[in-house]
Amino acid sequence: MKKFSHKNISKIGKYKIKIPKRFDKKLANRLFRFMLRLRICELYLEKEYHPADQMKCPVHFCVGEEAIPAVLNELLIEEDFLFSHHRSHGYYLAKNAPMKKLFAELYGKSSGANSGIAGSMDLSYTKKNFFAGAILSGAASIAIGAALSLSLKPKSKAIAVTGFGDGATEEGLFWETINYAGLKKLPILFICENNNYSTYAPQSKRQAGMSIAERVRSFGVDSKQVFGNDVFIVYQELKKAITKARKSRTPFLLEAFTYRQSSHVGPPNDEKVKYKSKKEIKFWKKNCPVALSERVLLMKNFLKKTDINVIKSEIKKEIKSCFDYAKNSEYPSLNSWDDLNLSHNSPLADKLLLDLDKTDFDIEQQTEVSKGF
Amino acid sequence: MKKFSHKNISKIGKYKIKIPKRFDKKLANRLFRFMLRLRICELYLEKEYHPADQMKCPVHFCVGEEAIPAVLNELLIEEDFLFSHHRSHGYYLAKNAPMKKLFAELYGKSSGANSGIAGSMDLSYTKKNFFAGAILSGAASIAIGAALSLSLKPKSKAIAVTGFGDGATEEGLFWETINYAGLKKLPILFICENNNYSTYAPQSKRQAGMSIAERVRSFGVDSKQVFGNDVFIVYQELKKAITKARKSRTPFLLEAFTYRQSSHVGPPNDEKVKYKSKKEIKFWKKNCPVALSERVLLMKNFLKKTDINVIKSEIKKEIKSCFDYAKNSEYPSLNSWDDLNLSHNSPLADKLLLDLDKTDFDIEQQTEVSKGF
Amino acid sequence: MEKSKRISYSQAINDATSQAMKMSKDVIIMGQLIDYSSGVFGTTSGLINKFGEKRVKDFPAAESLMTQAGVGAALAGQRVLLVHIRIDFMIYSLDSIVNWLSMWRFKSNRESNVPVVIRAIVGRGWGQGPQHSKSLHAWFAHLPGIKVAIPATAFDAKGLLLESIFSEGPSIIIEHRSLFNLKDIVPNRPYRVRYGKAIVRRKGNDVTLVAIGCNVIDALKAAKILKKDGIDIEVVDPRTLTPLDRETINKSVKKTKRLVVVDPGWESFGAASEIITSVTTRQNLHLISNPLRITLPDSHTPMSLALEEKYYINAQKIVNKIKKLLKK
Amino acid sequence: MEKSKRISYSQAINDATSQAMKMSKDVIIMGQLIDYSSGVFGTTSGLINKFGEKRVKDFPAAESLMTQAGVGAALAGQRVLLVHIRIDFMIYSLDSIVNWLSMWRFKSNRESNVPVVIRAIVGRGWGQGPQHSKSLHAWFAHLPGIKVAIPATAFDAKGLLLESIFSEGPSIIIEHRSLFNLKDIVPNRPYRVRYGKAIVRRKGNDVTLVAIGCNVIDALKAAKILKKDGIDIEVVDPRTLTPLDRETINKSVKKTKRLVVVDPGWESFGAASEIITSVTTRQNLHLISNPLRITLPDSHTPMSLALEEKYYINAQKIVNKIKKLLKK
Ligand SMILES: Cc1ncc(C[n+]2csc(CCOP(=O)(O)OP(=O)(O)O)c2C)c(N)n1
Ligand SMILES: Cc1ncc(C[n+]2csc(CCOP(=O)(O)OP(=O)(O)O)c2C)c(N)n1
Ligand SMILES: [Mg+2]
Ligand SMILES: [Mg+2]
Repeated sequence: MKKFSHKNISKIGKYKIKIPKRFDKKLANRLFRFMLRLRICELYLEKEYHPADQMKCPVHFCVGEEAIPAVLNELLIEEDFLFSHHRSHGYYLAKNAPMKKLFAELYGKSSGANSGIAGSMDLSYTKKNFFAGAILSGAASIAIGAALSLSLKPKSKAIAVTGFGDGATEEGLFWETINYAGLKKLPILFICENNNYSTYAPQSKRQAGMSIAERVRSFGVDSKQVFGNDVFIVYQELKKAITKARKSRTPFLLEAFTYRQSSHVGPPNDEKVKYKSKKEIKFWKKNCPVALSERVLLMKNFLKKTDINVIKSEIKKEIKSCFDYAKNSEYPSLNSWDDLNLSHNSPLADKLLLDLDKTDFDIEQQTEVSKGF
Repeated sequence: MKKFSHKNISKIGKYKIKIPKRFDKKLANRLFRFMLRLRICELYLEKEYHPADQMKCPVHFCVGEEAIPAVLNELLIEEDFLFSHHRSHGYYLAKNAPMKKLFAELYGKSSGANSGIAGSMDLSYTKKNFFAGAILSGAASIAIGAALSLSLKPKSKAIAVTGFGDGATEEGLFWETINYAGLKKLPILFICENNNYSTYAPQSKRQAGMSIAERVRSFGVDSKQVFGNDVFIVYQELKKAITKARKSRTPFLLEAFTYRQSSHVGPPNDEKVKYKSKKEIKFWKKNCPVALSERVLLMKNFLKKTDINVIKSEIKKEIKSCFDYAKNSEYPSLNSWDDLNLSHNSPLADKLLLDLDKTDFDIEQQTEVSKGF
Repeated sequence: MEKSKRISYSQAINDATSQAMKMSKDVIIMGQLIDYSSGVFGTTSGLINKFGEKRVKDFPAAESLMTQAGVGAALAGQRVLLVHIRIDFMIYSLDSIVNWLSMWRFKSNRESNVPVVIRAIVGRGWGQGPQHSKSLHAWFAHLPGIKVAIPATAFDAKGLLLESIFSEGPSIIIEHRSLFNLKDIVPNRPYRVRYGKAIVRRKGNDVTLVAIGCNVIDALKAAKILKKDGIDIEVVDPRTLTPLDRETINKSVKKTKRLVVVDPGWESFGAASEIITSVTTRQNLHLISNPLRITLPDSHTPMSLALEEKYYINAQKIVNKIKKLLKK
Repeated sequence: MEKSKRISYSQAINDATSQAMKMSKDVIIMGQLIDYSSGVFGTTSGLINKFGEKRVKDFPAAESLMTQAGVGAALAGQRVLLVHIRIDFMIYSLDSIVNWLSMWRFKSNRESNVPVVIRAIVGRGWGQGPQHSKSLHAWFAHLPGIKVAIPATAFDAKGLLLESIFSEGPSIIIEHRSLFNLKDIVPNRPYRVRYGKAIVRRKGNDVTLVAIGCNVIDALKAAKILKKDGIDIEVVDPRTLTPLDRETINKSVKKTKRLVVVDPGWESFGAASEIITSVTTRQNLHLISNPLRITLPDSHTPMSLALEEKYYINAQKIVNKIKKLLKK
């Protein structure tokens, strides 16, 4: 199959996953572990989220979309910038930001990643160059700037990476971004997680013509489509793209076909809107990234059932401790709204600039009216 | 030559223009006459414009870009909507709006097309469904709405047409527009006059990847490139596209390669910026729409030199009368800033709606805090 | 007596929309997800079944284009209702609103008018955070060429929406999400609430309290509490900011000699300062205390509940501030 | 004594930019056509020769992306100067400014700061018309999280630009095109003019005249004319709107007991009302006449010269209004 679409993918039935030849066993297991951790993290968060309603924060969960973050976690370096859309948890963890600070953030606690000020949609972790935000295509476009800056640093191998959905590509800003990336050949990696939906609306109701990957190519940005739930294929493609971007500083877009098992945003559960077919839900559950890789890892004997159980209980322990951390933390207090919004420190200006002032001004001058433009 | 670009066009040297077989002689002459009228109009305006500086209004002249308006003048019907970018004069005349009211507008007179309020960039002529504006890609995107509305009227044959430059396609809004046109298959005709420049910057400095026409195609909108100074080819392509749009309500984009002999905006003259090569200026002057068609019409004996002289003197007479009209008109007076900006009449509401009011409100209710999104 | 029913703010909007679409075939509605059962907090549910997808148009995530499409469609004869589930997303379309929609009539010397109505919803609470909760009414009120309504009750929501749809110019209706479940007696028949007509929601002699949008209900609650302390508040709801009914406000202040404005927007350069200025430039010497504004701080919206509580205005905060003012 | 030279407002901007780029390699500049000899009214001419295209980046017509690119580049270590030849074109980037740039520090709980400076030029005269002449300073001043400067002199233009580039947060500098040829004595060395510090440009006892941006020179001219009639005007130039130096303004009014604001923006919900409110909420009872605002009407800009003359403020109009105020 060359050209993917959500229509033709659901015809696959059962996806035949393979571990590529000479694929490192430890790496494969790490990818699986990351996905499992993210999966369990999200499921537990979902469970605690509602009806307890103690995390008073709109959350876009990412159950079913674990492969991309797992691969990024392997391939990104500290100095890389990662910009995420609203569905941010996987990306946050991909950058090795601490899980407990994610939980605390959702609870609105001062120990949260952003002291409870940002929440799930606007999550960031500055120390690891991770930033998210909810306005569609915003994250992708900001990544351009980081890539631009990195391209000015001849010694840097760092790149800018951005993850977003199929819906984000409808915003005009996205195409300004792609045009610029293609024009300037920036070290930037675009990852479009095409889960077919923008909230409830399927792609076919919002976009016509060629695929996102093909559109992007017409702007001079190389691209590829993959079955995004096959973590090994995703790994291989991103490995290639990232290696190339680090070396020859070129942009690339990966369109990864995947599926969100969660509601668009929780709560409420959005099943009652009936925008997904039972058939597609079934297909995607069966072929989710965790199930697919678990199956093949067991088959290949990379892992045993018991190993998986050990991993699971480790993860659950971690998650419990994250909940404890979050719940036991304080709510933020407030020193100053002003300071929160505006920086009044200017150490560099203090160092470089003279303090001068002057009242007088020569008023015997005519203000100019410029001709034409 | 299949794929045009400004780079390969300038290699043509001398363009070989042909009048297509069975092309109506009267039509050919009318096209020529329109172009000549527009050319002379712009040249005289440019001459009067500066240094007299009596038209105190930034103007983007369109010398060299006469073919598209001439063809539109032939093919559009009253009910069609035409939306133009800042370089508006040709489009204005294409819609048979009165030349004298254009002149008066530039002079800021109350007899102007918009009573001197809009000027050249924001020109409109409501009676003929003609509207222009300066913000890039604005006109193209508004055309979508007109097309949408027309598509709701089963009996209408009218379409929406929009003319703009290569620069406008860099705005994200343009791609939202193209996506929607392709998605909804609207009766809309996009005409991109690719004159290679956005102010002083050549296309290669602003866009990479495939051509505008190809990009557009990847969004599901059919498109074609033409040598835009060959009025006969332009006519044939637009005739096809417009006929199809009227019948089967589909969008189309024509990328017409042409050249602006005028400054980007006058005054000042922008030669001193030295952004155009002498060679290209020479090429495009030699192969301008008026010169090309004049040559072939004379050759084919559609017209004689003396005919052209007669036409020229008619046009000059008209232009003189337009100047007289404009110069002799009054400046606008002002009744009310408020009324100019806000409509306070509402005949339909008066007819349909009851006047009711009510002070009381039940305040013993809790305002809701909605969960999640 | 008009037949009427007690319905919520969101139902009133749905009601008005449905009625308008029935009354005129020219009315169309566009917005993301308006054709799903959830229907933008219930305000558009059911429309797709009644009027079909030609007139109820789900839109891609292309807010900027949507407004432009509204302008173009209006030119060709439609009356267009645009829905933004968050005002924050609508910011993508500010170019369309500022550079096109708001100046369309002006540029054409009044010849071309575009009946485009924009419904912009303002989120509040439950950790919406800074990208889902801005109330930019002061911005739109500053912009020439576009009417701005900010209805506080279901009655006004219906009347102002119908009035907007069937008027000739563009308008923006700011809807505070926190009002959506509040019920009110709403007439069945189509009626209008006019722009530029404030309403005195409660009569009083000691202080004029001008309250905007979602703060109207807080103001009324505060007035009730203050009454117990013998403080008699007159609550004025401007209902529309462009045009602003300066006369009604000034008349009230002439009587009470005191002015407090409660505004669900940021303090500086906001709506409260306009209302205060519109009084002080006319009858400053008549006031017996400094005018006071109760607004949001000059800050983006924090997510955490603990900070939301500090950030937002409520009845008790209004009570405290007015008491303090009167003690001076 | 500092070495200095008499240069124009646009030269001062060019000077500041060039100096900043010399002082720190991190400084980059982006904008349409900044690398041509015309150089955005001379403010960027020559930079490309000195600093090359890696740091002087001509940008496609994609204003929205440009601002986002600014944010991203700042995150990765640049100090970014963005130039918009018209504020009207910048409106395409309001989403970037509002939803990203202005809330970046806030969202990160102060951990991430983005030194992005936006120069936004306001056209005026010669029929610029409504899409080339808006002065939206009140909008930006209303928005939390971003500093707003509106320098009236070449001295301030240089000092505020340098201060902005080397500070840690985002700022918008509104530049009125009509000031670009006005000359002033400007020190050669790099210096700063601080945000939040208004300046008393002329001392006087009868009226405090707060003047903004391009109207500062009109105000000074008016004061000179009024002096002949024995009316003694104090002219205060706030220079920055966020933060706004409320103290200096209030101190002046405390002395003169009268306040007039002249503001090159639309009247309603504009900057003038904020300045008036910032005085009346503090010392209303102290004033001896109603405060007065002299602004643009609530209207888009007409093209025709005849209407421009009615639309814009000049010294004589200020004189007439102040005389009328004092007669009352
Ligand atoms: C500018 C803007 N418009 C609308 C929204 C509301 N919104 C939030 S998420 C979403 C769906 C986005 O779909 P997609 O980009 O495919 O990401 P997914 O949710 O599928 O992961 C929408 C429409 C928004 N955040 N920003
Ligand atoms: C949003 C916006 N940005 C910048 C401008 C300034 N501007 C006016 S015309 C122009 C060049 C446009 O080039 P193109 O679209 O190719 O049209 P041409 O002038 O070549 O006919 C520019 C950049 C504008 N009008 N609008
Ligand atoms: Mg999606
Ligand atoms: Mg061009």
